Amino acid sequence: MLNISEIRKQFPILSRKVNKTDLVYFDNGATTQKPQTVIDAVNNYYKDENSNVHRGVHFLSGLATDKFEETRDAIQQFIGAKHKHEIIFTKGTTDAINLVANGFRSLLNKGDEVIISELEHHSNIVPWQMCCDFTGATLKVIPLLDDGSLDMITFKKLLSENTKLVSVAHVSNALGTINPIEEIISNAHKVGAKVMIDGAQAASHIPLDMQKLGADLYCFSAHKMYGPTGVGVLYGTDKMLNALPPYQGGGEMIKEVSFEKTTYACLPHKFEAGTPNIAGVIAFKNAIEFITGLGVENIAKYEDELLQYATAEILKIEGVKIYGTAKHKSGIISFNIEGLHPYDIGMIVDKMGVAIRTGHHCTQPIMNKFNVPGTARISVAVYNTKEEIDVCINAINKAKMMLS
Amino acid sequence: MLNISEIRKQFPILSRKVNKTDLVYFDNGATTQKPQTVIDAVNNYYKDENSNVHRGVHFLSGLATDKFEETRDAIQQFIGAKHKHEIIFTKGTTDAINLVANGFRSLLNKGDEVIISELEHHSNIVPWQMCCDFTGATLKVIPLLDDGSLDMITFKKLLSENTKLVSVAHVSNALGTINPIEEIISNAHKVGAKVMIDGAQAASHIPLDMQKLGADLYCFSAHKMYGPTGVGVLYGTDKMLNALPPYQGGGEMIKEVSFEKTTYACLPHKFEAGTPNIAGVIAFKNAIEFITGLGVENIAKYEDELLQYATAEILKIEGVKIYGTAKHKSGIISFNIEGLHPYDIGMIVDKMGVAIRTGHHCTQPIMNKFNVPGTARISVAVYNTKEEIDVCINAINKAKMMLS
Amino acid sequence: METIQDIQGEIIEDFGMFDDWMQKYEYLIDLGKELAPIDKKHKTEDNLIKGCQSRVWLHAEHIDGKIIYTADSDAIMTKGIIAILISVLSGQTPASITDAKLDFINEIGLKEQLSPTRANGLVSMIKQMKIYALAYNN
Amino acid sequence: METIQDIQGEIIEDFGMFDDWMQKYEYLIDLGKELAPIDKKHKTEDNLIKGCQSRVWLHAEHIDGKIIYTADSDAIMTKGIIAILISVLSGQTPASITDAKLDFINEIGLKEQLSPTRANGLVSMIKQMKIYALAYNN
Ligand SMILES: Cc1ncc(COP(=O)(O)O)c(C=O)c1O
Ligand SMILES: Cc1ncc(COP(=O)(O)O)c(C=O)c1O
Repeated sequence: MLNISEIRKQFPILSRKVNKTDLVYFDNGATTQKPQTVIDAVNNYYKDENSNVHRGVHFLSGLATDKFEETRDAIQQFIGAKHKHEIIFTKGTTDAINLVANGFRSLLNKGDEVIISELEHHSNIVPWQMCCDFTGATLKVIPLLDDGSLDMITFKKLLSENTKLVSVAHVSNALGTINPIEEIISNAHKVGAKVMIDGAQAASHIPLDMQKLGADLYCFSAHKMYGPTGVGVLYGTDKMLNALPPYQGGGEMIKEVSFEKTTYACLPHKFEAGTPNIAGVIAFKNAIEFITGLGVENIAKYEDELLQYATAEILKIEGVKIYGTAKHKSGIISFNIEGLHPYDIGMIVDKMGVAIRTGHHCTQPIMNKFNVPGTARISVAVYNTKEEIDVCINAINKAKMMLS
Repeated sequence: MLNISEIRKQFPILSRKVNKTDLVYFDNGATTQKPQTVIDAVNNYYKDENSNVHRGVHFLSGLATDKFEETRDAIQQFIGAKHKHEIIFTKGTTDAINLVANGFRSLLNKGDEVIISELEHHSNIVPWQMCCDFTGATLKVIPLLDDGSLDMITFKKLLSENTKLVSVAHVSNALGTINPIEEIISNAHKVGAKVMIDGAQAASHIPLDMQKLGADLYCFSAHKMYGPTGVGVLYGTDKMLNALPPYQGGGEMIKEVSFEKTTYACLPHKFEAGTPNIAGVIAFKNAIEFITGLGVENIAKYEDELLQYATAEILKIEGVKIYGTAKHKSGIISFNIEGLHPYDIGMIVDKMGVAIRTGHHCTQPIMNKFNVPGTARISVAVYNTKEEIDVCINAINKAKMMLS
Repeated sequence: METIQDIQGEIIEDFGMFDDWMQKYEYLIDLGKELAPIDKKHKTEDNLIKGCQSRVWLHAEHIDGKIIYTADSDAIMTKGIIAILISVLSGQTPASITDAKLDFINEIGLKEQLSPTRANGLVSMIKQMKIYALAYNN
Repeated sequence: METIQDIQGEIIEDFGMFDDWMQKYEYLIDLGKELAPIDKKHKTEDNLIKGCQSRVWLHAEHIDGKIIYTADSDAIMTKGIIAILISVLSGQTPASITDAKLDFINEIGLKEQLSPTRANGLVSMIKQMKIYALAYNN
């Protein structure tokens, strides 16, 4: 059992006031808050350790490099990767997907097919549109069923020997759907396709084991898992990453540079050109430790309790409709109230200290599917409580009263 | 006159010990240390303001967005850009150059020429090699003269109507040479070529005014100018940036997404896909304020004093050779001592608390030109002192004694 | 016709009576509900100003040397703010509109809503209102 | 022939006598200077192990069931560390080399130099020494 009030104490922002009332933060799908250990790690880095990494022979450079690489080790362990060099640091999930989609420009040809789904975040749509535009490959889309789950029957029909890559979210940021990625991976592998999983909404909510899962590529963002902004991870199997050409050119990613011929460094450096977000990467380790300290299974279980409770409470609101009612869901609830615009709801509950997200959540195809301009979205993290859900529901009811 | 001892007090790391002696940090070309205001800004952000930017309607999201955009305003002012939307946030200089070099893939054709120089950092070489490989354009190289300055006569001969882009460093990170970029820009513009300037080693050392300078593109990294890691800026004229296609696909950079057709957002969002390094961007403003508070002219003048003093002292060492003796130099000194390997020197002075960089400084073509495996490099920042230079020279002399 | 400055003064006075955000928001909601509807034929793609969340339609006509604005939004709070902006600018001359300083925005505590970084389309709407005025000013 | 374990013990003892980094570094420099030179014909591109800063050449021969290493580097400190590694591993059997735990590295305070993140090529060198041993072990 998690001690939530102890956990809350580790997050300084949770005791701040917003509009003179206590902050109730339910915008965790956009970004989570940070525990003191993560904040301290950034602080200590700049106060005591700051130096550029790799290549330097002086003390601080060695220190920063060691700590930077310790985070790589921590991530390897956290996601059960086979090799340390399978962990690539990026700016975030978007950067990671673009790195891969750019690499697939040299692996795809006209006639090849890439499969994504209707519930993807724009970050897992646009790069593939650009890649297919470029290569002449065709983009196929797994449709959504009305409950917000993927139409797996159609998926299987879409698969063929032309399928070269399937890229889908582990968890939908707009609907909360947990996709059956094991099934997707095994089916895709049967036809020889590679699989990339966008784990932005999964990595601090669902236990991960890359070797068991068997995905060729998996990525996530630190800022959505209690870590700093500007850091992401691309995991790829040794084999897959070696098959991808380098993305950005620059320092650190080369073996030798001359104007005649440049040769590239090995993994992971091949994909890490330029000075990285050193402070962010180092502090990310503390976020991982925060998560593993609680146990991802425990977090998942607690968040599911919150999800069930919040769902039940929201359904009591007259005229409410929840988008995304699949059997396997993570702690995300998207909803609308008949006759009200989500923007108006968001504006009013904000005045009562409640932070929810409203809009299309960078998933316009989902909005089109459900024929709404946007939704209001509650997304939970481990520090949220049932009491906060009550405050939130009260605020929504008040907004509804004011707006009707 | 700058009060250096007051300035030093603002940098907590400068009072730390390394190997039981005071840290003497002369690796500023790799990354500078950070003043307390920058450290505090990151801290406060995570403690009190953290939220994802843009699109959110709740209080924290608005706060974070406003502060994020305030940095854009500050940079616009700092570099004298005409429009705010000409400031694009990137991960760093390397990211910025890759963004541009990727964009030029759609602007260049076989027969076109790109000119760089022999003194470029790998980050301003490799992306252009990749771009030219892709487009069939030809990469031309401005040679170095023996003093480490550009051969401007040859440069002018390289220019022709085939020249589509010239990309050169403002200041060489390995030699300290300040390139005559005004002359380069005006000559390049005469043949209709665009000009990109890699300002990584210039932005906190030389006053900048984009409108006067007339460069089409200019970029730099926050971490080399007293700011956080993982943040860079690409400046481009409105016209130039509009001519470049988007780089990464994702959230925020789109206007509308459907599977049939995706339309892109306006500047600057077109180039800012994904959640940015929000903490870093916000704290970057404090770094800019630190610099403008002192005055870039004053910094330049003081750093030049340090350069002159250090140069004179280094030249007293028997068997020393300085690489880069151009008339216009910034505070960077690369040197070797006859018969000694720079790595050995770096290792030993480190034990005396002195941090210098050794190696090829990601400029292998320069090393080839001077036929050395690497050099030892001292690079100064505004918090360095003549006393520190004395300590450094003593340490080098001691290393020399031990190694000879 | 009152001047833009006069109307702004009245609005500031109106808002001065509210004790808290709730009264202010309720007033905005009422204004939004009462906003004269835009003619259906002007609710076109061309007249659409896209913010990220609420959509705003703006139409302008030039009648007897004055500019008449009509507008709509799918969000009621946005509509409320539009109603205020229309009450200030609609019926004024092109010249006075282009010159107008809308300093009441700060004073009634709507600054946040009208910050250029907010994603509600209102800043673009003010810009568009002035562009229409400028066009008719020539 | 002494065992790897014995030699490591002696090295730890040697280093135990030093009071400060200077003595230790001077010793390393001396070892570097005294390192038996590698045969010129083995200083090839193939035998080059590239660290980022100092280059290391490593050659291995299999003689009478033992492996004889010779090596060189352009940096003298690196050469000193190489000399120690060679004194431990050269002349041993392939099996004992592949099994060797080089725990003396921690104890003599060279851990930093031999951290996998350091850019001096030494970690790759140890790896390469073991790979040779493994090859001859079959
Ligand atoms: C001249 C120059 N260009 C580019 C870079 C690359 O900058 P970053 O590593 O911040 O991307 C550097 C940094 O070493 C530099 O000195
Ligand atoms: C499912 C999903 N994919 C991708 C992203 C993009 O992540 P980032 O903005 O950190 O690059 C997000 C974040 O909103 C997301 O929820």
